[in-house]
Order: sequence, then C-alpha cells, then structure tokens
Amino acid sequence: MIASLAFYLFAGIVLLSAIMVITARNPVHSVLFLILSFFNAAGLFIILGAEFIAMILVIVYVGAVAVLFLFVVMMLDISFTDLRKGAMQYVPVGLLVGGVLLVELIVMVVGWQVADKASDNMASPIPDANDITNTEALGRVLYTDYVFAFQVSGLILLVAMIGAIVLTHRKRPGVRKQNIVAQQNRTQADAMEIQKVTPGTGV
Amino acid sequence: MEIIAVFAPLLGFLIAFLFGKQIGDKGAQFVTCAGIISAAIASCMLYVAVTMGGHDGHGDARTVFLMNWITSGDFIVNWALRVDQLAVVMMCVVTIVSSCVHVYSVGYMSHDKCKARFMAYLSLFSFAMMMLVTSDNLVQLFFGWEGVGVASYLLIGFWNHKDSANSASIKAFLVNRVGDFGLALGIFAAFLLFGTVQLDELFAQAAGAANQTMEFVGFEFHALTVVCLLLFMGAMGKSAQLGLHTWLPDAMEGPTPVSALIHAATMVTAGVFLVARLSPMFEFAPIALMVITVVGGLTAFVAATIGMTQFDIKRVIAYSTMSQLGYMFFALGVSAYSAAIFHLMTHAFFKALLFLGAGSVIHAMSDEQDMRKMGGIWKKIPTTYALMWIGSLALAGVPFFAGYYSKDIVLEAAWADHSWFGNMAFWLGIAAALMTAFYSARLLFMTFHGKARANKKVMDHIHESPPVMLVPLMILAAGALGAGYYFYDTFVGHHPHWDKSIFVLAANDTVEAAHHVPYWVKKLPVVMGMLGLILGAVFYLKFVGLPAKFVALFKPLHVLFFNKWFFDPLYNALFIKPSLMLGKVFFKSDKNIVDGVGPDGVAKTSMRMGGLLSHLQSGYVFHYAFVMMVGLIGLVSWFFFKMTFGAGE
Amino acid sequence: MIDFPILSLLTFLPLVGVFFILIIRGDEDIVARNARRVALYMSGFVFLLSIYMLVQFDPASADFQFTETREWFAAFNINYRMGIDGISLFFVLLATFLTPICILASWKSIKTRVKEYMITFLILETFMIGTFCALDTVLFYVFFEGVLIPMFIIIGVWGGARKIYSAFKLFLYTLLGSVLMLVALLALYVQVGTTDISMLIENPVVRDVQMWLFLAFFASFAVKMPMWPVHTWLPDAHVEAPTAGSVILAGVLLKMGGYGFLRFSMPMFPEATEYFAPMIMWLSVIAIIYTSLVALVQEDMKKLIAYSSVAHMGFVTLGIFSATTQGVEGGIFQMLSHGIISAALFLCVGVVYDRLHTREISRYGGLVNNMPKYATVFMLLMLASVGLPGTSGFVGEFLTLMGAFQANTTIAVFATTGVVLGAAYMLVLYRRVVFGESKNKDAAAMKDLTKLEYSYLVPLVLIVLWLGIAPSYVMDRVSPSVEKLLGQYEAGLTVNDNIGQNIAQNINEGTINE
Amino acid sequence: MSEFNLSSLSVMMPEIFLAIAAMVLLVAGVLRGNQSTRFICNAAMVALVVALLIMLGCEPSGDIVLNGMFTHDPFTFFMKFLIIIGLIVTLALSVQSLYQDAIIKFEYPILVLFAGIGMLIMVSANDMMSLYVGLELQSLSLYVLASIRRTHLRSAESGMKYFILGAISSGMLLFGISLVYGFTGSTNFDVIASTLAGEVSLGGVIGFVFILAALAFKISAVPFHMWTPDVYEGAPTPVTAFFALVPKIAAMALIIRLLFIPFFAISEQWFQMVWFLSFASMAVGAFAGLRQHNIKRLLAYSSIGNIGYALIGIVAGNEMGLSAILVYLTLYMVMTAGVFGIVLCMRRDGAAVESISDLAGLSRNSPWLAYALALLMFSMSGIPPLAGFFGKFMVFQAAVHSGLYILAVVGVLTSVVAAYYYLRIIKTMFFDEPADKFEGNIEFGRKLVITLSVAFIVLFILNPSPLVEMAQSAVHSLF
Amino acid sequence: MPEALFEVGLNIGLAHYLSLAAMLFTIGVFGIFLNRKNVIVILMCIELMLLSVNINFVAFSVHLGDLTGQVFSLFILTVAAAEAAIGLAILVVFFRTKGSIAVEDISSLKG
Repeated sequence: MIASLAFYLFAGIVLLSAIMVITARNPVHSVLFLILSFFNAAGLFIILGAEFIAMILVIVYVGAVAVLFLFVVMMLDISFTDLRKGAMQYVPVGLLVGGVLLVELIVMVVGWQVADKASDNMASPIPDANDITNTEALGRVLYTDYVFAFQVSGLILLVAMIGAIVLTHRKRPGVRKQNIVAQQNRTQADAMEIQKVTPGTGV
Repeated sequence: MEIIAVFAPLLGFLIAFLFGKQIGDKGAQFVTCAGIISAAIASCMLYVAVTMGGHDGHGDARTVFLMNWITSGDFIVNWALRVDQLAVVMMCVVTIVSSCVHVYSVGYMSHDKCKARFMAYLSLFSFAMMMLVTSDNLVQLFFGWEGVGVASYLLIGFWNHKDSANSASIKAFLVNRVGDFGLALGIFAAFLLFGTVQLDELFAQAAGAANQTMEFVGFEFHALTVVCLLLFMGAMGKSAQLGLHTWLPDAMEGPTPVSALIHAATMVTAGVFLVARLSPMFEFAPIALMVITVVGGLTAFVAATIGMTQFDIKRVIAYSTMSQLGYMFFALGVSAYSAAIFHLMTHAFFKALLFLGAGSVIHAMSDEQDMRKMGGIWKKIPTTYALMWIGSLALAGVPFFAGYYSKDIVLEAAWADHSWFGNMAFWLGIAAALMTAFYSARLLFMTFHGKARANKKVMDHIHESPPVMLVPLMILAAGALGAGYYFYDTFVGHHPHWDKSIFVLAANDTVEAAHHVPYWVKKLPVVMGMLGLILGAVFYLKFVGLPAKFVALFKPLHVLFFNKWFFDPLYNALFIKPSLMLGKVFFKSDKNIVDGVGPDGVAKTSMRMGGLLSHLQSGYVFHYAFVMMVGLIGLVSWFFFKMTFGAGE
Repeated sequence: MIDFPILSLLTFLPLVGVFFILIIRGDEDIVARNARRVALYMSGFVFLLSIYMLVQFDPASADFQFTETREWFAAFNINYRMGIDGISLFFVLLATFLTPICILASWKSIKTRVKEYMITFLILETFMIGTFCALDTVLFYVFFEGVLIPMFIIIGVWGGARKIYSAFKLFLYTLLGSVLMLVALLALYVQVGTTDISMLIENPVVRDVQMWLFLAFFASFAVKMPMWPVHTWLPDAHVEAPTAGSVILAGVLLKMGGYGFLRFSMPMFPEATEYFAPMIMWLSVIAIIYTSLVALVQEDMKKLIAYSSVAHMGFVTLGIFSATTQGVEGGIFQMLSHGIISAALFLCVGVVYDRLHTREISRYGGLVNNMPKYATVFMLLMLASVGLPGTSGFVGEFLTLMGAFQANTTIAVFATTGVVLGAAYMLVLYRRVVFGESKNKDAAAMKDLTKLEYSYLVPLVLIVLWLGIAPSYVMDRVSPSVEKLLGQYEAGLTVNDNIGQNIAQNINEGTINE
Repeated sequence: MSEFNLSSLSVMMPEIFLAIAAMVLLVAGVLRGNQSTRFICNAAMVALVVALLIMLGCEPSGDIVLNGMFTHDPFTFFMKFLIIIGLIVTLALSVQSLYQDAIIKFEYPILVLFAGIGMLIMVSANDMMSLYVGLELQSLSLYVLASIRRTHLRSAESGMKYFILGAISSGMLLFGISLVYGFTGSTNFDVIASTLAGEVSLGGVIGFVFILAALAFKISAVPFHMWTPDVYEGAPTPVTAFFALVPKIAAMALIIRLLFIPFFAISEQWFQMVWFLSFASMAVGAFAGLRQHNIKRLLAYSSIGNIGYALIGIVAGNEMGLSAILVYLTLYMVMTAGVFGIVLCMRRDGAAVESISDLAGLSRNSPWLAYALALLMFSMSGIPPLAGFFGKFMVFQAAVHSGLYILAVVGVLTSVVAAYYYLRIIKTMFFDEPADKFEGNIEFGRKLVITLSVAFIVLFILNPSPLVEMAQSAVHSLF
Repeated sequence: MPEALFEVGLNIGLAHYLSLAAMLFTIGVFGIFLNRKNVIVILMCIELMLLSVNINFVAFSVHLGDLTGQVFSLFILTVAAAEAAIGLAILVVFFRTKGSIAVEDISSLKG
C-alpha cells in the first residue's frame, strides 16, 4: 500500500516535473525540474530493486549532466523573454501527434505480454537479492559478459572528451602559461642579454 | 526495238540533264530530238510488227522482261515492257506527238535561258509515258503514272520565277496525287483480292472474281467494283475528269509545247488508257462502268460550258480537252474501249495541233494569251491560221476530219448501249458537240478575224513562225486530217486489230452495235457541229454585239460558266483552308496540349513538386523533428491498427 | 564466312579512333585538323569493313550471322552476344555509312571544340552499331541507352539557341521510355530465365505477361520512333541540333525504335502485338495525318523535315504492325530509305544554313538561280521524300501501305492520304526555298554546292535512286529474316491458341475444374 | 557466465588495432600540436591500410564471440572492407582541404578513425548492446566532425541539427530496443530471432518500428531524411564527403543484419515499412533535388534517392536483393568519392564555392575535371555503359524477380526525374559560358581518387562479375 | 526492506511503469517540437526520452528477472552523459558564432 503510494507519488512528480521542464519560462527552472524528475525516477528504480541504477542516475545525471546543463545555461548569457512567444500555435497539432503516440503506446503497454520463450532467453538472471546485492550482481556481469560494450563505452567517453575539447577549447591570446621545459632549459645566455651601451645615446 | 522505243528518251534526258552545260543547248536539243524520234520510229515499226505481224496475222504481242524490281513475299513486281496492240497504239501516239513537240520546242523556246533543261524534261516525260503504256503490272504503271506527273509538275513550273506557274505546278501535282491516292488504293485492293499485280494474272482471275465481295472501310462491297472505282479515281485525276479537273486549266501556265504534249495529247489520256488497259476487270464491274459513263458525260458537258466563256486562248483549248476526255470516258463507260482509244488517238493529233497553233499565235503576239487582245491577224500568219482551222474543224467533228469519225463512233456507241446512263451520256455529248463547235468558231473568229485589238507594237511584231515550228504542225495537221478515216476500220471497224488487248463481254459490244444505230443518231453530231460553227460565226463574225446581250440575258448561267462552276473556291474552302487551319491548330496543340500535358507539363509539375519539397525543408529543426515523428507515428499507427484490428483476419 | 569477330571490330573500332584523337597534341588548329582526319579515316575504314561484311553476308540465311559469344556478366549469366540477320544488317550499314558523311558535313561547319566533337561522334557510332548487333537484351540496352550520352552532348554543345531545352527534352523523354523497357527486360529475364535474344524469341511468355511487357517496350520504342503523341521531342531536337546531329538523329536513331519493334515486340510478344496492333496502326495514321498537316504550316525548314520524319515513321509502324510480309519489309525498307533521304534533306538544309545562318523558309527563295546544282539535288531528294516511284521513298511507303491495306482497309485509306499531304508540304517547301524570285540579296548571293558538299550529297542521291530502281538487292537479304520473323509471330499466336484449345478440351473432359 | 577467451578476439583484431592506433595518434597529436595534422592524417591512412590487411588475414568465420556481441562473417567482411576503403578515401580527399579551409586540427583524422571503429562495430554487432554502443561511437564522432569548423556558422548549425535529430533518433532506437527486450527477454540477435519465430506481439513489432525508424534516420531514408540536406550543405566539404561515403554503408549493413537475422520472422511487417521508405526516398530524392542550386545539397538529395534504390534490394528480401544492395552501395561509394573529389576542387578567391552555377564552362577551363564529373553524373543517373547503370540494373532486377513491379517502375521513373539534375550539372559545365577558373592545384591523393573512381565506373562494364560474385558470396552468409 | 519494495514494485505491475515511460517519452517528443526558443530545452527533452527508456529497461529487467536490462540502462546512462557533453559543446560553438541559441535561429540552411 505504502509502496503503491510511493510509486504514484514518484511517478506523478516525474511526470509533472517533466511537463515543467518543457513549459518553464526560465531554462534554469527547466534544469531544476529535470533534476527533480531524475530524483524521483531514482526513487522508482529503488522501488523496483535496481538500487545501483538509481544511484548512478543520481550521481551521473544529477551530479554531472544536470550540473553541466546548469553551467551552460548560466554561462551563455541568454535573455529569457519571449521564449514562449509564437509557440502556442503549434500546440494543437503537437498535442494531436503526441496524443496519438501516447494512446497507442499506452494501449500497447497495458496489454503487454512477454514471449513465452523469454524466460529461457535470460542471459544473466537476477540472482536472489538475499544472496547477492544488485550492485554486486551487476558488477559480476559488467566486466565479464559485457566487457566489450563496456570498453566501447570508454571509447565513447573518450570521443566525447575529444569532441568537447576540439569544439570549445580556445587558445586565448595573451594568456600566460608556465612552460616548465622552457624554464628548465633556461640558461644564463638566454636570460641575459648584454648590450653595449654607447654613452650618451641610452638603451 | 522495245528498248529503244522506251529508253531512247531516257537516254536523251540523262544526257541533256546531266551534261547540259557541257554539250550546250544545241547539243541538248539534238540529243533529245534524236532520242524521241528514234523512239517514234521504233514505235511505228513495233506497231506494224505487233498489229500485223505474227504467223496468223493477228499480231504479235510480246512482253520484254528487264529486271526484278520489288519482291516482297507474294508481291512481285518486275520491270518489264508489255508491248501489245493497245500499248503500241499509245506508243505511237505518244512518240509521234512528242517528236513534233520536241522539234517545235526548238523553235518555240529559242529565247529561253534553259533550253537544255526544257528539252530534258520533255524527254523525261516521254520516257515516263512510255513506261506507263508498256507496263505489264500495276506498279510499273504507277511508276509511269507518277513519273508523268512529276514531269508535268516540272514543266508546268518550268518558268519557276513566276508565282502563278509554281502554284499551278503544285496544284497539278497535288490534284494528281489525290487521284493517285485512289490508284494506289486500287492497286492494294487488287493485290488483296488477287494476290498479284501482274496484268496477265489479274485478267485471268478477273472473271472468276466477278461475284466476290470484299471488306472495304468497314463495309462489304462487290470486290471488283471497289477495285475498279479506286483505280478509276486515279484515272479521274490524271485525265481531269469532273471533280479532279481543276488543275488542268491552271496547267496552262506551262510553256505551250508542254500543254500540247502533256495536257492535251498524252498524259491526260493516261486515264483513258488505264481503263482500256484494265478492260478485263472493268467489264465485270458494271457499277464502275456506270460511274465512269456518268462522270465522263458530265465532264464533257461542264467543260464545254466553261470553254464557251473563257478568254484565255489556251484555257479554251484546255477546257475543250477536258470535254473531249469526257467523251472518251463515257465511251469507256459503255464498253466502247476501242472507240475511246480511237478518239484518244485522233484527239491527240488535232488537239496537239490546236495547242501548238495557239502557241504559234502566242509566240507571234509576243506572248499574249488573251483573245480579247487579239483579232484581225489572219493575214499576217496565214499558215498558222490555216492549220488552226484544220484543228478546229477536226475538233468540231466536221465530216472527213479526224474528229468526225471518232466522235461519231463514241456517241453512237453511247446510244447503242441502251442504258439510262448511256442515253444521258449521249445527250450530254450531243450538247457538248454543239458547244464545242461553237467555242471552236469563237476561238478562231476572235483570234484571227475582226478588228485588231492588240496595240501597235505587238501588231508590228507579228510574224509567221519559223519552219522548225511549222513543220511539226503540218505533220500533226496531216494526222488531224487523215487519221480518222485511215484508222477507222482497224480501230473500230468490224475487224479491229485489238486482239486480246481489249476485252469486251459479248453482251456489252457497243462498238459493233454502234454501226447499227438509227440514221438520226449518226447524223445528229454532225448537224450539231455545223450548227455550232454557224452560230459561232454569227456571234463573233457578223453581229459582234450579240454575245454581250446574251451574257446579259443569261447572267446567272454565265457567271456559273465563267467562274468554272466555282470548283476552285469550293475546293479552297473545303480542303485547302481547313488543312492549313488544322495544321496551325495541331501545331499549336503540339506545343500546348501534347507538350503541355506531356513533357512540359510533367516537367512543370515535377518542378513544382520539387519546389514544394524544398519549401518543406524549412531549415527549422522542430519541423524536421516533427516530420520524423509524424513518420514514426504514422508507421507505428499503421502496424498498431493492423495488428490490433487486423489480427482476427 | 568471316573467321574474325567482325561485329565487335565494327562496334569498337571507332573507340580506337577516340583513343587516337585523345592523344593528339599541339595547338588548337593542328588538333582540330588531325581530329577531323582521324575521325574520317576511322569511320571510313569502319564503313569499308561493313561493306566487306555485307559482301560476306549470306543472303539466303534467315539466322543470325557472324555471331560471337563471350562470357561477360557471368554472375547473371548474361553474355556478350553479337550477331546480325537480314533485319539488322542494313541498319548497321546505315550507321557506318552515315557517320563518315556526318564527319564530312561537319568538316567546315564545326569550328569550336572539334576534338570533342569528333570523339563524341565516334562514340556515338560505337553505340549505334552496337545497338543493332547486340543479341543480348542487356547488351542491347547498354548500347541503346548509351546513345543518349553523345547525342545529349552534340545537341547541347554545338546546338542552336534553344539547345538546352531540346537536349534535355531529348534525353529525358527517351530515357523515360527506355527505363520502362529496362523493367520489362528484367521481367522478361525473370520470366524466361535468359537474356539471349534468340532464345527469348523462341520462348514467348504467357499472354497476360506479354501485354504488360509489350506496353513497356512500346513506351521505349514509341518515343524513340517517335510516334504520335510522344513525338514532340523530335522537332525540337532537330531544330537545335547541328546538321550532322540531325542527320544521325533522323538517319539512325529513329530507326532504333522500329528495329526494337521488330526484334523484340513482334517475336517476343506475338499475342500482345496482335492485340495492340490496331491501336498502334491508328496512332500511326494519326501521326501521318497530324504531323503532315503540322508540317504544312512550318516556317522553319528543319522543323518541317522533322515533322515529316514523324509522318514517315508513321508509315513504318503502320507497316510493321500490319504483320504482313509487305508491311514489315516495307517498314524496314522505309526506315532505310528515310534514313538516307531525311539525312540528305537535313544536309541540304545544312548547306544553306552554313551560308546564311537561318533556317527560316521565308528568308530564302529563288535559289534555283544562283544554286542550280543545289536545286537539282534538293529536287531529287524532295521527290524521294514525297515517295516518287523510282526513288527509295516509294518502295517503302508503297509496301507499308500495301501491308496495312491487307490488315485493315480503313486504316490504309486514311494513311494513304498522307501521300497527298506529304507531297503538299514538301512541294510547298521546295517552292518557297528554291523557286520564285530571289527575294533577299544575301540569299541570292549564296554560292552553289562546294566540292565537299557534293562529295557527301551525291552518294546519298545515288543510293536513293539505286534503292528506288533496284531495291531487290536489299529486299533479298531482308526477306528471309522477315519471313522467319513472321513465321515465329504466327507460331507464337498459334501456339497459344493451341494451349487455349487444350485447356478448353481439358475443361470439357473434366480434367480441369473451373 | 561465459568463458572469456582471448583467442576469440582475433576476429576483432582490426577494430582493436585501430582503437590502439587512434589513441597512439591522439597522444602524438597532443604532443606535437596541430602542425602535425598532415602527419596524423597520413599515419591514420597507414593504420587503416594495416587494419585492412589484418582483416584480410583473418578468416570471416561467422563465429560469434564476446558473449554473443560480435560476429565476423563474409557479410561483415565485405561491408568492413568498403568502410575501411571509404575511410582511406575520406582522409585522402580531406588532407588538402583541411589546409585550404584552415581546419588544421589533428583531431580530425582521429575522430574519423573513431567514427570508423564505431562503424566497424555496428557492422559486426550481434547484440542490441554492441549495436548501440557502436552506433553512438560513430554518431558522436560525426556530430563533432560536422561542427568541427567551429568558427563558421553553417558548420556549427549543421552540427547542431545533426546532433539534435540524431539524439532523437537514438532515443527512438533505445525505446524500440527496450520494447523488443521486454518482449523477447534478450538483446541478442540470434535469441531474438528464435523468439520472434515462435510468436509475435504488438509490442515487439512496435519496438521494431522504432528501431527501424531510428536506423532509417542514419541512412537518411524519407521521412527521416530531413537532416541530410542541411548537414551536407553546412558541414565542411571533406566532412560531407565522409558523410556521403561511409556511414550509410555501415547503417545499411546494420539494417540488413537486423532485418534478416533478428527480425526475419516479422518480414511480413518490415516488408511494408521498407517498401514505404524506399518508395518515399526515391520520390523525395528525385523531386526535391530539382530546385537545388548548391551542389552539396543536391548531392544530399541524390543520396536520399540512392538510398531509396538500395532499399529496394531489402524489400526484395532475398539473396539477389541483398547482393544488389551491396553492389549498389559499392558503386555508389566509388561514384561519390569521385564526385566529392571534384567538388572539393571547386575553389575561388581562397574559399570553396558550392553553387552549381560555379561549374559553368568547366569544360573549357579544366576539361579533364569536366569530363570526369560528366562521366560521374551520367553514371549517377544510371546511363549505360557506365557503372551506375549496373547498380540500378541489379536492384531493379531483384525487384522484378520478387514481383515488386510498382517499386521497380517508380524507381525507374524517379531515376529519370533525378537524371534531370545530374544532367543540369553537365549542362552547366559544357553548355554554359565559362566562369573563372578554379584556383589551386590538385594534390596527388585527390587526383588519384578521382582518377580511380572514373576509371572504375568506365571500365566496370568490361567485367562486372567479380564484384557481383563477391557480393553474392557475402550475403550468402546471412541466410 | 528492499524485498518488500521489490514485491510491491511488481505488484504495482509492469504496465504502470511502461505507461509512465510512454508518457515521459511522449512529453519528451512533444517538448522537442513545441520548443522554439531554446535549444537547451531540447537537449533536456532528449534526456527525458532517455530516462523513459531507462525506466522501460529497468522495469523489463525486473519483470523478466534478467540483469541485461539494467546493464543496458547503465550503458545508456554513460552514453547519455557523453551525448550531453557533445551536445552542449556544439551548443556553445553555435552560440559563439550566432550569438543565440533560439531554435528558430538555427535556420540558415534550408531549401
């Protein structure tokens, strides 16, 4: 009963905050609502017994992604006026399209059935939660069965890093940097220039 | 011999045409004249051989095979010369008249720039005509048929700087083509019916096909009638029968020797020859014969009415030619083929004579053709005057001139046919005979007698033609005088020399019957002829004011006659203008409709679609997302509904 | 027989010429001069070779001769097959004959990009010859379609004022038709399992399939022919093309349509042919009358001749689809004859165009005075075009009409009116251009034919006359193949009749339940 | 828990080698800075050649390794071969442009390599998971590449659009995968295949629709094509060349594998969907290109149309169809390489020009370039005897063989429409009055690519069989 | 405690979770084409879509008793983070050249 209530509570907040994400006037608010919905989704995952995912969601999404959003929103100096103007005329047709999709999806999932053979198909059954925690179970398969995907994910993150750098990194002219090699190799001859000063002319 | 007769003119043509520059005018004249004269001599020798030769004296018809022309399945056509009695008569007529005209032209065209070309064309014509008359199949006949058409086209338009000449030549060619249209269809029909176009084989099968029918243009007709009528259409075009005659008067734009040779003596009679040649087929197509008779009779009559009112000397003769062709045709129609050929032959002489005489007059009058501007010149050109009289009397059918014999037998045969159309033709012929005599007299008197109406300069310049022109005239005059009497027996007498070349069903033997008609029938044409001459003399010699009064009295009739029964404007409005208009409409629709709906329209629609799609590519990312989503949702919905509601099926 | 692959040689020798032209170096004049020479010699040599082929051709045989088979597209079991029979023989000759003439005709009149021009023409020759020699549907299609590339370039680069519109129209229109044929070719391949033309001819598909395939092939060939109402690309293309382009277009390219009908439509789809023949014959009649009337009101010489081409091609389709010996042979002959005559007529137009740079009829007149030789040549060609007996034009026209008459008298009667109309527009054209008074000074000052012009016009005129007087040389070689073709056609009809009867019989006997 | 077997990694040696090479080069680049761009490019090409050699060395056994995630069969072999060649060509074409357009960034070749690795993984994927990570590796690299000319608005905008729409499509993909997983209980292709063969539910089909829609985005099939013209136009030309050459091959390979292995059981369903995609792509590709003025944009529409033709092969649903696709893609890649080689040469006043009208009179200024482009265009429009014809020929042959007459007819008709815009380019080069000459000489690499491409399309007719046979044996492994 | 919740989680039913995910997905989609002014919101919508996918995966995973779903969602989280980084980087680049991140301004390429 409580759990049911918890589900409806979490789910309700997820949906409401999701709606607020797309309707909020201020993008900062949007980000904050996004964070809220992530938190509640994490709650749902916990109800489902997927604690590890729930934690990752909080750490990765709320801790990294959402904050990144927040950074960018604040970094880019955007005026928030008129952000909604003119959008309303598209709402009806948007609603229609979205509504059709929603109805179909709901109808589809309500009568969801799993293939008979699905139970035989399990690649890595969830072990008894009393023996092994969710996190450990995941850990056991992640680096063995799914090592390939795991490695490629690494590459993806590498690409993301390269991409972010190549796109946004700018060499600012006039920024002084410490050049250790130069410092180390500095000799007296480099450091000092001896000029003959002709008397009366100045340097 | 046959080869010389047919190909000597061709040789003359080729030499004069291709090497005209090199051999000069004299050379060209010599070559062509030599060619045609040798052909004439050869033809005469052939005549003797073919009509009188042979072991039984019945003649020695022969066919000379030259080479294969077209072979396509069963359709086999050879180049061959069929020299039988009918052909040889035509050959003689053609070559003799042609020789006269060739020689005459040497004088007549002496002032022209392109003598060689003219002589070459004359020879070309002669060659084509010879091919026509000697053909042993319908296609070679068609070759000659078209060949004479082209030669005629070239010669009518010989003075090609004159617009009128060009128009006339095109008109001649096109109207002939209309006839050829029928002829070609006739050949097709004959082939369809008999599976051959060889004359011998056609004739052999004709009797057997007498009761056959064939589908034509969606209807079932008596087969031979269809074939014959189609072929007759060709004959109508070439022989200027009523309906397809409009080109003939205009053809007078050509130099006068051309008119004499082509448009009087030979080419226009090709139609007559055609029907006579195909008598074994026509004999089994009585309806076709009836049509021929009616058309011939009407032509004779209508042409005569027009001839009475014209002022251009050559046109008068041209209408008279047409009228005489009408005689020939109704003779054919009543199965009096030999009579028709007889008239053809005599007509060739006297009509060529008349034309060349008229040419001589025109030559003398400094190229004036309008009779209203002539008159009173008989003393200055007496030889021509005399020769013109001979020709006219022969035309009018005055006894003992050639025309008397031939016209009489034609009219008698028509009477002897004892059918309604024979009778009709007879009476029309009688009326035409009257008018013929009348306009002959009118022509003579207006041209030679009365006051001199030309201006002084012209009058001073009038002179008799040189001997090179007069000698041919005299030869023709001899023909006009004697040919009728001399050849009466062999052509239409009791023992004609035609042998198998003309076929007449026993029931239709009108030539034989013609010898036994009532006395008044025999004499009526003569009476009418004399009457016509006298009337002519009264009108144009004695009381010169009379014609004008008559014209006033019969105004509507005169208008009708004078305007040639309004055939030209009628055809103009019926065929030429609509064709051009349709052409323009179609040309426009090619651009607007055919292209507009077709390539251009498709292109335009495509471009419009391209524009629309480009427009949809708005650059807005939410539009793109929207399209993607609509696509996705569309596909999802498709399967959703299919699987949800269609599962039961 | 010849023991070397003569057809491949004929087809690909021009490409050797292309190679030689490509390696010419030097300044523009030298390149141009040498390019012309190489092109002429090469095409001349090809022509001589084709004459040798003609001499070696066995006139009595109806089979494909000089056949070659080589493995080509083994993955699809599509082979390189070449061979000719009586039907294609003379089209090959037409192509080899007209190419050197075109090069001669362009000798002086093409001054820009001569090298490219010659290359294009030689490539075109390869494709043209290949089209008529190919004995494999895919190979045929490759050549058939490849022709478009050089033709597009020829019109587009060396064409007149509206060249771009015309070039595109030509290309896209004909492409549209032929891609449908491609689908049909593929369908045929799927149905019969081979692309070998001789095999396909012997194994007609079932009736329902025939209908569709026939229509697809028809789309291609009808456009190529061109038949009414898909003819409109032709006048445009002709008007804008350079003289030699028009010559090839009228002389050879249009024939590909007719050839296609004979090689594919008739033998492969006999029942469909029989079914659609009346429609096609009516279309032909419309083409003949319609385009003749249109030609009557033209003001542009080339356009007039172009429209006349449509009309003449109408006779061809009329003959072919009459499915009679005379009709088919006449159709073939008419194509050959039209190839020569219209080519020569376009050359005649080119002669005066080179001098005055206009094709407007009204700008000329009285040419007979200053250009008598030209007038004579033009006259002969005009009469040939009109179909005067004794010229090649007559034989084709007459035979096709005769064939048509046997198939349907009504159609034949209408078609025969084309004879009258054809005479009308040609005579009027001739009169306005050659006869009459000289109206324009510049037109009156034009010089008569040059030696060069003579050298390519006279052979054409001679051929026209030769074919008119003694067509049997050609007919004898065409006949056996046509007889065979018609035999197959008839057989195709009866075979399926038999099938029908068998089925009916089986139904009667109760072996097949409906 | 499956055994982790090192020897089983031999089948993925090319990928491993490339990943290591990429990282080594990255380090080298970081150390030596942007002036080493040319060196890194060349080194990357060498690495790719080595990878190619490695791949030639390892037998495409069809073994599935790494817990069912990775496979290497003749089909992947063929596709990977194409992809690696495409990558080499891309780099060969790019070097000069990078310097000309001042995109001197050593990351460029490295990103190309990473994208390439992603594609190789996609092609080899035998599990939704490896599919997803491969796809993302490729996509993220491509997003960055599109906007790599970061000082240019158009480049940034194209990157932005590509990213947003790409992210939506991966959202769709994931949603679909989740549904399929939810129905079958597995992400492994073979398991999915066997499960679906037993029963099909609405959810599974809808999931599949989501997946296919997402992949249709990657191959820019209509209506998921909207990004293509904008990205092609906006991205730097060498990047556009890359986009046109390679990623579609990988995505197509993925689609083929998905349709014919895991989802073969529901071929009745995907038949309709692919039919529609093919139809719409052909139509839009042909018609929308008619009004274009920018040659890159035009090529984008052309690629949309070409994908439509290629999809016909899938609809045909048999070996013939698939081998036709492979041949088609190969020929298309060859032609595109040549075309972009030439487009890259279009420079005036120190900047690239992209308007079709800039080609005016090219036949006078640079005749060889004009001939080459003309041949390529005729080939693109499928006119024999050029190679492009054979691609179309095989595709339509497959269509007709499977009775897809409507698609075949629509295909040939739209190819006529499309011929118009190819012809327009030829027209501009040959018939129009010359504009100014293009500047700059052409580097060896680019010349080589153009020459090889043209030589290939001209000479292909002489013996089309080897390629076709290779394709046939490649697809054989899927059945 | 976890077991209890786990039980409840299933008791609530798979359909609930899936419906929630569907709604979330729809909201994400809806947000993408409703938004005209701010690209960042679009990025957030994408995150919402991914979240909905995650819910799906985890729900299925629990329902089937198979860990694969959770592993998958783990990778999704990883990749989504990378994606967000790239997206934001591109956004920054765009902002630098255009001076705006309004969706309507991303429209210089069209036709």
